[in-house]
Amino acid sequence: MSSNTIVIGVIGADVHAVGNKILDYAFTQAGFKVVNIGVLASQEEFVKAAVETGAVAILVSSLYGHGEIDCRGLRDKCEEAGIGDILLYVGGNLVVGKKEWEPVKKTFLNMGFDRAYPPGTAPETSIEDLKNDLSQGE
Amino acid sequence: MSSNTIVIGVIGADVHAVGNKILDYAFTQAGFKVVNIGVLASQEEFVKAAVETGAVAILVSSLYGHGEIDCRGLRDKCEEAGIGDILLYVGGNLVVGKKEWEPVKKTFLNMGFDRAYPPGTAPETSIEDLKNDLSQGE
Amino acid sequence: MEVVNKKWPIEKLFAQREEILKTWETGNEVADIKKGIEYQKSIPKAKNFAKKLKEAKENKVTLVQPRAGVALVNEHIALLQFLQDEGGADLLPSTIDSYTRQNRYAEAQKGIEESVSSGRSLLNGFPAVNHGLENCRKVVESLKSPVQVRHGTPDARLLAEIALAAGFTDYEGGGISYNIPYAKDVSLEKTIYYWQYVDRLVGYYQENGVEINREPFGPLTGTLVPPSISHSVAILEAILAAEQGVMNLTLGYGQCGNLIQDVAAIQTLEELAEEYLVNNGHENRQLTTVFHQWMGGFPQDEAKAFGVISWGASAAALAKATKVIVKTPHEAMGIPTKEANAQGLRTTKQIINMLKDQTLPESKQLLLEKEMIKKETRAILDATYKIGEGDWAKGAIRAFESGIIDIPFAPSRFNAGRILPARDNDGAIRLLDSGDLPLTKEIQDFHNEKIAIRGKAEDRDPSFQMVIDDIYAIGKGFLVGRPS
Amino acid sequence: MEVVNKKWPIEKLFAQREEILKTWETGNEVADIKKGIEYQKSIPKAKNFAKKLKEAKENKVTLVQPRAGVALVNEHIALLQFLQDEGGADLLPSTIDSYTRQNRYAEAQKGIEESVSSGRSLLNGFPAVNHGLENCRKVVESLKSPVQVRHGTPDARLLAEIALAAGFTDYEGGGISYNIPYAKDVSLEKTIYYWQYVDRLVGYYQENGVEINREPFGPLTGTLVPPSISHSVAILEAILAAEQGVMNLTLGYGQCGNLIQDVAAIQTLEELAEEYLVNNGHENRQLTTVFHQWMGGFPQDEAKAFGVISWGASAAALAKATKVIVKTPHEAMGIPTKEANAQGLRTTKQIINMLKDQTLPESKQLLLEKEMIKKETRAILDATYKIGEGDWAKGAIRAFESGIIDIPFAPSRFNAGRILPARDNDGAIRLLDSGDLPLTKEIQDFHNEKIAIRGKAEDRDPSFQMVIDDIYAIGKGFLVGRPS
Repeated sequence: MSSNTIVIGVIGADVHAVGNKILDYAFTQAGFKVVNIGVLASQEEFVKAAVETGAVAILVSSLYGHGEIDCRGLRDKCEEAGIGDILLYVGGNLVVGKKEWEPVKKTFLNMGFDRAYPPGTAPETSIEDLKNDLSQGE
Repeated sequence: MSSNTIVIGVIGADVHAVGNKILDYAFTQAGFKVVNIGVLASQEEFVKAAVETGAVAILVSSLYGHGEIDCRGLRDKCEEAGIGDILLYVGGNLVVGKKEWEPVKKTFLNMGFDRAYPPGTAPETSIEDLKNDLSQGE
Repeated sequence: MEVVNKKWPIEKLFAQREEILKTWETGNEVADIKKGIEYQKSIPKAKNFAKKLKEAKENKVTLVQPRAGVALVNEHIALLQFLQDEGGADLLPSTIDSYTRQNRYAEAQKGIEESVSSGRSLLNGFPAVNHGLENCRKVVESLKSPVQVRHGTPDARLLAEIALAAGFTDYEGGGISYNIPYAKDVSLEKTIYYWQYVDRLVGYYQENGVEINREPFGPLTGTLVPPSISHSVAILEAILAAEQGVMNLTLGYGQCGNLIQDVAAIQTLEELAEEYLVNNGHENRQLTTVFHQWMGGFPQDEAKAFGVISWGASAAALAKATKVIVKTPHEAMGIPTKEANAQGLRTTKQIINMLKDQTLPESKQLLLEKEMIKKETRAILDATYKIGEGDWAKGAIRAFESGIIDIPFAPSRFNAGRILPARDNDGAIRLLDSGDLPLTKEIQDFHNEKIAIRGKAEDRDPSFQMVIDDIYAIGKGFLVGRPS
Repeated sequence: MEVVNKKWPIEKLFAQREEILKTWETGNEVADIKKGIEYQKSIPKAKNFAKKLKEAKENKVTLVQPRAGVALVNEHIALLQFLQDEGGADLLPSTIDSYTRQNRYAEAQKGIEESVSSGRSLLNGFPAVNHGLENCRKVVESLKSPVQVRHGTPDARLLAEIALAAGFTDYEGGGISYNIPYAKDVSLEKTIYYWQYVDRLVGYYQENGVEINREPFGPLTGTLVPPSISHSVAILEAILAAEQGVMNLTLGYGQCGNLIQDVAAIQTLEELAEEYLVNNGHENRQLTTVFHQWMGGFPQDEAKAFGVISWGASAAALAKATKVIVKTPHEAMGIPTKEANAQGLRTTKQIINMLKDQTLPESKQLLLEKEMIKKETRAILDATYKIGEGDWAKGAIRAFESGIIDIPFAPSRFNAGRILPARDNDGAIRLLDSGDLPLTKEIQDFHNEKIAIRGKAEDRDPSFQMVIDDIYAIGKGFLVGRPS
C-alpha cells in the first residue's frame, strides 16, 4: 500500500477543534498527507473523504463523551463503501465520566476499531502505531 | 458535689500548647475553676493536681498521636489515689493516622474514660457535656 | 440577510416566535409568553441570578458556580442538589447536551431513551428542550439558588423560550461566542440574528419587570486566547444585547495562568465594557464579571488537578471577579462524578473565603498590563466599528471576515485563523503572529519583544511547536511549555 | 551556667561528647568521629542538602519537602521512597518521634516493640537514636535525595552525633526554636548550650570538608506568630550557629495567609539575616529560606485542605522561597497516610512549577510591609544585643526573661507570654497586645490602627475572643475569624 493519506476529524456534535489542529500538524510533520474534515463530522463525511482520497486510515476524535453513540456502525459504513479493511483509530474522552479504560477500549475494538486511545495520549503514540500498522500491512 | 474545679493538661511527651490555652480560657469563661498543668504532663501530675484541688474532672488532651500509650492506666492511678469515680475526659488526635472514630472511641472508653472526643471538637461541646454529667451526679 | 444593530420592534419577535415554537413539540407549551413572565415574577429574590450577582458585587464577594448536567430530570435534580448542599455552590447551572446545542432534538431523544434503558447518562448534559416546560420548572423549583442555562448553542431561540418560561434567570451565550468556537458552517449573520431574538426576548421580560441576566461566553476556544480578543467579543456582545433591552450582563474571561495578566484582564474587562456601553448610549446596565478556571488541558492526577483548580480560585479571588466557574479533579478524564464536582467547589470556596479580604496591589507591572490590554481592545473594537460603518453588528461580521477579530483554534470557517498565540517568558499570553489584527506598531513591538525574550531564554526560534508545547504544558505540570 | 556566644575550642566538644555518647547504648557506635566524616565524604553531591539548596537558589526554583517518619526502619524507608517516587519530593525528611525528642529512649524502645507486635506504627516519628548508626545509614542509602532530620528536641546532641555520622546532611532546630515551643521546664541557658554543641559539631564536620546544612525552626508555635518575632529568633540562631562554624543556613517562616505579608516576610528574612551575619563578622554564609505551609488548624474535609495547601504553595512560589514544607489533605486528622502525603506534594509541585516564572511585583503595600517587618525585627534584635551587653547568647536569654522577645502560645515557662496577636482586616498578623516588645511608638501605632480598622469592620472591641476566632478560622474555611 503506497498511499500515506489519512482522514482526520472530530465526530458527531463535537466542536473541540484544538486537538484536531494539533493532530493535523503532527501527522503532517510526520510525513502523512492529512485530509482534515474538521469538527462536527458525520460518519458519512469520514467515509466519503476516505473513498475520495484513497486514504489508508481514518482517525476519529471524540472529546465530549458521546463517542459510544457517535461511532457505532462506522465499520459497517466503510464496508458498504468498499473500504472495509481501512484502518480505523479512535481517541479522546470517549465516554461520559471517569471510567476504567480497559472496558471502554474493549467496547470500541468490538465496534470494529483497530486501535482506541485513552485521554491524554500524545500524537507521537498514534503516529508510531500507524507507521507500524501500515508497514505490517505491506 | 459542689466543687467546680477541673484539671486540664496535655499528656505525655506532647507540647501542643495552643488548644490547652484555649480550653483554659473557654472553661474559665464557662464558670469552672481551671487548674492547668500545661503540656508534657504525666499521669501522676494529673492525679496529684486533682487530689490536691479536690477536682471533679480531669480533661486530658493528646494531639500528637501517642494518646493510646500515654493514657493507659490513668483510671487505675485515680483509684489508687482514692479518686476512682472522678470524671475522665480525653480528646485530640488520639491515634497516629486517619482512623475511623468509633473504634478509637471504644478503646478509650474501655480504658476507663467517661468521654472521648474526636479531632476538631469545639470547647463548647465538652463544656456542655461536663455540665450535664456533673448535674446528673448530684 | 443584512443584520443591523437596532432594537427589534416587539412585533418582529412575536411573529418569529410562532415559527420557532414549532421546531420541536415542546415549543407550544410556552406559547403564552405572559404565563412565563407571571411565573418568573413568582420566583423569590434569592433565586434570581441578577439580584444575587448584584449583592455579590456590592459586597466584593466572589461566588462559585459549577458546570453540570445529565440526561434525565430526576438525576439532574439530584446532581444539582448535591452540588448545592455538598459542594456549597452559590449559583447553579444546567449544562445542555451537545445534540441540543446543534438543535438535533431527535438525537437528544434517542440519548434520553438510551440513558433510561442503560441506567447511566449517555448525554453530556441536560436536554432541556426535549424535557419541556414542566420538567424544567421542576428543576428550578427543586433548588435554593438561582439556575443558569449553560450550553454552546448557535441557534438557541427555542431553548431560550423554554428556559425563560421555566424560571431560569440567567442565559449564557451570544451570536459570536456561541458560534465561532462551537460551529463549523454557520455564518455570523445568522447567529447574530438568532441571538438578537434571544436578547430581545430577555428585553421583553425585562420590560415586564423580570430581571434576567445574560452572559456572553468569555473563554471562547479556551486555548491561549489573548485577553484583548475575548474582551472585544464580550464587549461586542454586550453592546448587541444592550441594544435589545438587556439590562444585566456578566462578562467572562478564561484564566491564562499569569496572575498579573489575569487580574489585569478582569479589571479592564469591566472598565472597558462600562466605557463602551455608556458611549453607545446604554446607561445603568448592571455589569458583573465571571472568571473561568483554566479551560485547557488538565493533569490526569487528581492531586495535581487540585493544584490547577486552586490557582484558578486564587486568581479569581485576587481579581475580585463576581463569580468563578469551577473545574473538577476529574477534568482530564471527561465529565466528572458529582463527588468530584463538589470537591472542586469546596476547594475553590476555601480559597475564595481565605482570600476575600485580599487583592493584588497596584504595581508598575499591573498598570502596564492593563494599559496594553486596553490599547489592544480599543484598537480592535474601533476598527470593528469603522469597518461596520458605525454599526456594531455589521462591524462584527466584517471584522471576522477580514481578520480584525480572530480567535485562535476556532473550528468555524468564518474565522480567519491567522493569529498564533504563545506564552512569554513570564507565562502571559502574547501574539507570536498577530495575523490581521489592527494593532499599532507600539503594540506589535511589545508582543514581539516579549516573545523574543522567551525564545532567547529557551534558545529556540518561536514557532508552532512552541504553541503546541504551551497547549500541553499545564497537563504536564507547567505553565510555559519549555523544551526539556 | 553562663553561656556566651563564643566559638568552642574543639577540646570542649570532644570532652563533652564522651559523656553524651554514653546516654544511650547506640552512642558508642559513633565514637570515632573520623569515620563519620569519611562516610559523609563518600556521599554523592546530589544527596547533599546544602549543595542541592545552593543550586535551587541559583536557579530561583522552590524545592518541595514533606514531613514523615514511622517507628520501624523498613517501613520508614518504604515511606520515604514512596514520597520520593510517587510524591516527587525534592528533599526528604526523617521526622523524629516525640519520646526521642524528650530523650526518653526507653519509652521510644517500648514504642518500637509495640509497633512490631501490633503491626502498625505506635510512634509519631522515626526513633533514630534507638535504631542506631547502621539502621540510619540504611535509610540514607536507600534514597536518591538528601535527607534531613526534623524533630523538636531541646537536647539533640546524641541525635546529632548519630545523624551526622549516618549521612544525614541537614539538621533542623536551635537553642530557642526547639525549646520555647517544644518544652515546658528547660531553661534557655541549657538549650543554647546544647545547641552550641550541635553547631560546633557541624562546624567540625565543615572544617573537615563536609557541608552540613542547619535550619532553625521557623514557625515556632505555628499560631499567629508575627514575622518580626520569628525573624528575630531565626537570625539569633543563625548568629549563634555561624559563630560555631556553621556555613550553610536555611531560615524558616510559617505562612500567615496574607500574601503580601508572606512575600514580605520571606524577602526580609533573607535580607535581614544577611545584614546581621555580615555585621557580626560572618561573611560568605550560604543563606536559603524555607516557607512552611499553614501550620495552624486545617479543615477536616480533604478538598478544603487541598485549598489550604495550594494557597501555601502559591505564596511560597511567589515569594521564591528556596524550599517549601508541605502539608497533607489529612492534616486535620493527625498523621497522614503515605498516599495523602504524596498528594500534598504533587498538588504543591504542580503549583510551584506553574508559578516558577512569576513573582509578586513590587507595590506600595509590599514595600510598607517589608519596611515595618524590618523596623520591628531590628528593634527587637538591637534591644536583645543591648541587654546582652554585646553578647548574643546572653542577650537571647535575657530578652526572653524580660519579654523583649515573646512567642505567642508557647508552652515554656521561660517565655513571657504577654503578647497577643490577631489578624487585621486584610488578614495580616498584627499585635493586639505587644506586651514588653521594645517597639517604637510608630510601630505600636501601626499595629493599633490596623487592629482598630478590623474591630470597626466587625463592630466589636478586639479581645481574646478575636484571637480564638482567628485560630479556628482556617479550619472553618476563612482566614480572618469574623463573628458570624
